[in-house]
Amino acid sequence: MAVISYIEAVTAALREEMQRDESVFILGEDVGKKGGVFRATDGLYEEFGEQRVLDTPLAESAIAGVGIGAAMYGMRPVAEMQFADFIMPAVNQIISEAAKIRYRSNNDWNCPITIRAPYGGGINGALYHSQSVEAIFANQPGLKIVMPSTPYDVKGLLKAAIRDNDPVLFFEHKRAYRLLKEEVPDGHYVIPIGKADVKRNGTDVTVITYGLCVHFALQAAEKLEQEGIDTHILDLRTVYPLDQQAIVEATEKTGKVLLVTEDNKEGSIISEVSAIIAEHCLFELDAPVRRLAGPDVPSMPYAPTMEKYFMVDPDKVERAIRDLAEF
Amino acid sequence: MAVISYIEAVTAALREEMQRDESVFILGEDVGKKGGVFRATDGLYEEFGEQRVLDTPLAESAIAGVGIGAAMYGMRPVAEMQFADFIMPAVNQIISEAAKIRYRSNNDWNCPITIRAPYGGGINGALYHSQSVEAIFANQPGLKIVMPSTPYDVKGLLKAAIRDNDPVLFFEHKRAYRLLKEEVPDGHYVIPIGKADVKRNGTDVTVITYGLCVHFALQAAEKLEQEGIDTHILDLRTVYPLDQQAIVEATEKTGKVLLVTEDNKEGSIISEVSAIIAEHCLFELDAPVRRLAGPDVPSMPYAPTMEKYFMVDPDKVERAIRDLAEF
Amino acid sequence: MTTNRHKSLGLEDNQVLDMYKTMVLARKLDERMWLLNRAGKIPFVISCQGQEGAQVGAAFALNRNIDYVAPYYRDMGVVLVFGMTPRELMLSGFAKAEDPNSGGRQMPGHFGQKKNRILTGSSPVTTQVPHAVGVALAAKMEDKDFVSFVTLGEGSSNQGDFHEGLNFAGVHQLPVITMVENNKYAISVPLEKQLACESVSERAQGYGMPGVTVNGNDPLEVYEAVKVARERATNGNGPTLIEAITDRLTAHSSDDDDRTYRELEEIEAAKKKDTIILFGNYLKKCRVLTDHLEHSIQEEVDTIVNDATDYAENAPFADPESALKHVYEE
Amino acid sequence: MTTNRHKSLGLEDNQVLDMYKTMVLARKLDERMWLLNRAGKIPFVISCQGQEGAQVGAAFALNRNIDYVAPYYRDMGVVLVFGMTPRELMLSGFAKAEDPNSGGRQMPGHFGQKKNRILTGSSPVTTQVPHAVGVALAAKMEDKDFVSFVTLGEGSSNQGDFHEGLNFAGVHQLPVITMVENNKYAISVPLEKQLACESVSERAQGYGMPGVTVNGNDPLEVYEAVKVARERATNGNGPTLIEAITDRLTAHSSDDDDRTYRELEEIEAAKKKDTIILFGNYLKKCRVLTDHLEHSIQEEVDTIVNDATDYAENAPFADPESALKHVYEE
Ligand SMILES: Cc1ncc(C[n+]2csc(CCOP(=O)(O)OP(=O)(O)O)c2C)c(N)n1
Ligand SMILES: Cc1ncc(C[n+]2csc(CCOP(=O)(O)OP(=O)(O)O)c2C)c(N)n1
Ligand SMILES: [Mg+2]
Ligand SMILES: [Mg+2]
Repeated sequence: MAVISYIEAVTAALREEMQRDESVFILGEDVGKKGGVFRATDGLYEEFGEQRVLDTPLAESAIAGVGIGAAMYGMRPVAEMQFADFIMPAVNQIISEAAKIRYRSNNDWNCPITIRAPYGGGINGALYHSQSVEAIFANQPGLKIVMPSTPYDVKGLLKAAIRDNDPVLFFEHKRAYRLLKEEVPDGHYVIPIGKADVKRNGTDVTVITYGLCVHFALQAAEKLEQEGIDTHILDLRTVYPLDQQAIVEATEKTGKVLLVTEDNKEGSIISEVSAIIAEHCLFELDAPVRRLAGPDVPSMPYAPTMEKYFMVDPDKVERAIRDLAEF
Repeated sequence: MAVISYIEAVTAALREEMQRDESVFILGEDVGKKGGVFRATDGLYEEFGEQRVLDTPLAESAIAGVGIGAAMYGMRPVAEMQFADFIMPAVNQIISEAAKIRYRSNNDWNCPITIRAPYGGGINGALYHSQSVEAIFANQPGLKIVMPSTPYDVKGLLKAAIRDNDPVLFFEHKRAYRLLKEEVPDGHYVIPIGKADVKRNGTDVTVITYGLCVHFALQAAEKLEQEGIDTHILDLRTVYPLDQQAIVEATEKTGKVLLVTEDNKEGSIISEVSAIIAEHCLFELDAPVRRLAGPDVPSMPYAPTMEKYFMVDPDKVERAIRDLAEF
Repeated sequence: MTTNRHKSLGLEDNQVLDMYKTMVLARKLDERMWLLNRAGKIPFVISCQGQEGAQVGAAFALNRNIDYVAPYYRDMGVVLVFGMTPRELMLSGFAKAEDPNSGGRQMPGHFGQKKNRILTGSSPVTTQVPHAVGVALAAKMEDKDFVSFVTLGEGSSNQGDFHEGLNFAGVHQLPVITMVENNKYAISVPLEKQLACESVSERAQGYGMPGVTVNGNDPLEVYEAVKVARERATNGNGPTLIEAITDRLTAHSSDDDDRTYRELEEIEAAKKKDTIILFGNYLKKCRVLTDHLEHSIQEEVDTIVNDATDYAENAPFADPESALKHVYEE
Repeated sequence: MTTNRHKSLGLEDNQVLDMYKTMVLARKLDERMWLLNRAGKIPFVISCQGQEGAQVGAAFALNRNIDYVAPYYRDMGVVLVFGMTPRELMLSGFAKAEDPNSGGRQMPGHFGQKKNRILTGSSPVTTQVPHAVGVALAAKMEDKDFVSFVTLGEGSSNQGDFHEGLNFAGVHQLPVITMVENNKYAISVPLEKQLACESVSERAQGYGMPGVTVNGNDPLEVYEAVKVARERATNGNGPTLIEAITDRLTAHSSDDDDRTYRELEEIEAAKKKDTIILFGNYLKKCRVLTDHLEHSIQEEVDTIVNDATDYAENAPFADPESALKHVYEE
């Protein structure tokens, strides 16, 4: 057990899987010699060579599409999109191809590709280096979307994604990369994709969220504890398809639910979470299902004033939990 | 007033706007000489010439991107995606560019483009000629998404879309093209984008839906009337951004809500509708918010057995309304 | 009297006869599907008619035991050579459960069969190009001898995926052969409104690979080009772009009426250059094909097509609920 | 003694001096931004350093009163020529409300200013290419005399939008000039891992347009190429692809450390070919620039840069709530 950061957990998972399985390889922009613009693939080019850590031309549709072809053949590509914002040119390959290969071939072919991308704001990234893009894909059966919140989860879930026989989008919060550190086992372990995780047990208010917002919620919960407000926190971990049972259980735990995402509000992951609750837990609810999210503007501006205004933060979460507790 | 079909309403709106405004032009695949694969642009090439009804190379990102450039200059392009399923290569231009041009330039530039595409199933279209793709875009502030349900609405909303100074995605149900006919005024009229429309007044159960499903709901409602079940039907018309007030009013009308879409269930438009209800109408509800949608499989298979199984139809809507009424 | 061209290409008489038979089989299966469509028995057809020579000529130059193909929707000729049976093709036409391509989930022309290394295809054009490049990348990584072969129409060569895929193949010198079947139309859009260059093969230079244009109505010319390309690829010399000039003898599909945009004369002229007629004439000139043999081939093929049709028509559809299967690994 | 090349291009002494001044201004604004970044005063810089000659040479060949430009993030030289002021550029660097590009919403280098016909740009590379083609389409439809000019890096020429945009321009013979600023790197990826062709300009043939490669360190060579292209365009002869070979004298951006992938020698060598030094020498050789004049230009530019910095640093940020404005027309 060593204390490592969120991004070191990414690198560790990649290294272990590449050592374990010859068919695992990495492709993307600047992932080789440079080791990635965030250094997520740091040292892998040196360890595994340029054949398995491929610097590609600047073309996301090819990065995804070539990866998909290799995956159909039987390789296990891990494609990196340099920023989640730049996954857009690859949408056709991801939605029309990766997501549908098993279904359209009636289980004859499959596509075990993992597509990693750093997402999220709060790092002066402006409109195109801050986006949460999961909602674009979270309506496409055939895809799985994983968004880990801790170094431990990163390692276990990324290894599970790479071993998964279906395509997985793996979104890493770029602000968490160096902000979050914790003890992570050195050896092999995987965390099942599709299962949410209770990050804190509580009795007064339930917060359901994912990614960096899990930490905002944990920080808020600590403060509120002193006020005697006991918060239950469910980390979705996999945002598509959602873990309905865990959502229902977390709702029943307190009857008051706050949903949090740093994405824009309308049409986000938490919209579906709310719909699941309205469908299955109506009579367990003691208060309306509240949502805390970014405003419905295209993305986070560059200027610190406007970026802060856009971003969800621990104070905003704290206020929202308190409101619900007092409801 | 003449009785015209849903697709004739598309053509009429295009013709009238092109006659009214020199800056309106059409671009897309096969829209010119052939008049479109569904003949939505029938006769326009002859009337306005190839300069204003442009047959483009087979490249959706260019169709959108060139349109966006022309729109920034001050033209009013109406781009056709031959099938909604083939809008995927244009996602980067639509989400990264069209949606963000006004915001990112702080209101200096804007992008008055309309992008039309036939969507929806029930026509033996199989996986890639049957999809509902609105959910992919219904989380992108800066975009407006219109999905009309009747010839009258088509004409008034398409004209509004073309005159709108922001980008509008306009999805037409391809099965409705020749199936639906009604009296439509010959002259100019526009229907405001962003407002939902009550298509039927009722007191027992509220159905909130859009597109072809509005007709399934109307047919179901007629039958149920004989059983003494009185259905209230709200047609969203604009699925993004949603008309929250109309949704709240429609919910309060009956306290029992059925949401219907032919899209896959998880992460669809009706997920957001449900979230709005759970947020604002919790105490008006007498029953859980039910959702009737396509199953969470990639898309509609080709074989008639499986296609029918996938598609929402009047019987399924009728059963779902009855269940709620009896709740 | 003509020189015997196939011998000089290393093709035996029985091989060229085999090519001819396969072309006739593809044609007759396709014609039958149109009849079935017009009779209301199958909802959709998209044709290989006019492009069989290019397809069969190319496929014969590949190694059917190890190579991977990513065919596009017209490539009935390619998949027949790679082992898909007439019954299997008809099962796809009728959308029956037993269809190996998709179990009746996809329209005909959306080929895929893992055991024959036919990659599963979709409707959005050109997405298969990066896939074939990815398979070629795997060949290079695993140091294997196979190549990948991908086809598309000339209109589809204007998609970004063509550019991104071929550039990737060029940079990494991958064993992938891309063949554009240029039938001069993208549905109703004629060549001059699709491309400004003289020939699609000119684009090869921009990807650092050789590009050649061949007469797609001549299976032997296509065979030779693909054979050369395959040798290049297996010798580690990277990808090739081949453009086969062909004619589309039908409307774009059973949903299209080409009279609105195409002159009858043009179609008539194309039919005079019909690849099957020309290749038949060649084989007769070199005494490989006789009127008698031609006749018996026709009969043999008719029997095969009848059998395939009856088999497929009588096969069951998939159960409704089976639509829920195979979204993810089960 | 050198022949006076600018005269033969129809450029007066004061014009080339003007070009030189603009290059120096761009360089010094850029250098200042790095200092501000290292001092923690601005979060991000992306440089024009090394590419000013290509940018200013090209922009001078355009008509600044009617032409439209779609610059990419390094094009400070282009936008200065098209009327953006040093204060405006610094306002963008500091992300202040008054920034005309975005009101502080976008990073520096994301240019846009309607009154000067500078299209608003984003971060995803190459999307601007179809936009410029669309503006050129409008010019053709409205039968106007302006052209559109779009730039991108060589790495970005591998995106699908490059292919789709240029093909569209070629087919419809539109008045658009595309200039690739080839600085031989895409962040850390060297040319040979980006492209397999000899030069990016070879790709022009595939789009039915002329393609030329010029020395981007020589503003006059670039000026000439763009001038010729503009004449072609306004004479209705369609688009041109120009590749300007340049050097990136800095790391990719203030977030990049290029020592991990680039040899010091290489950068040193590039600095010897610095476009500003070379052009200065040329101007001195033809007696247009003197040491004295050079010195006073430096001083003049320093004053401008100081003023711009002070002005921008003291300007207010946008109000937090203003983040809600301008999603749709209000
Ligand atoms: C991305 C995408 N856009 C549009 C279509 C609709 N479509 C199907 S085939 C076709 C024309 C293809 O022309 P070409 O590539 O020349 O192939 P051909 O049919 O002529 O063999 C079009 C536009 C599609 N399938 N995919
Ligand atoms: C679609 C997209 N993918 C990735 C990036 C990240 N990125 C920014 S600049 C750059 C390299 C661009 O190289 P080049 O086109 O040669 O321009 P240069 O920076 O060398 O001038 C990359 C990969 C991006 N901005 N957009
Ligand atoms: Mg064609
Ligand atoms: Mg570069």
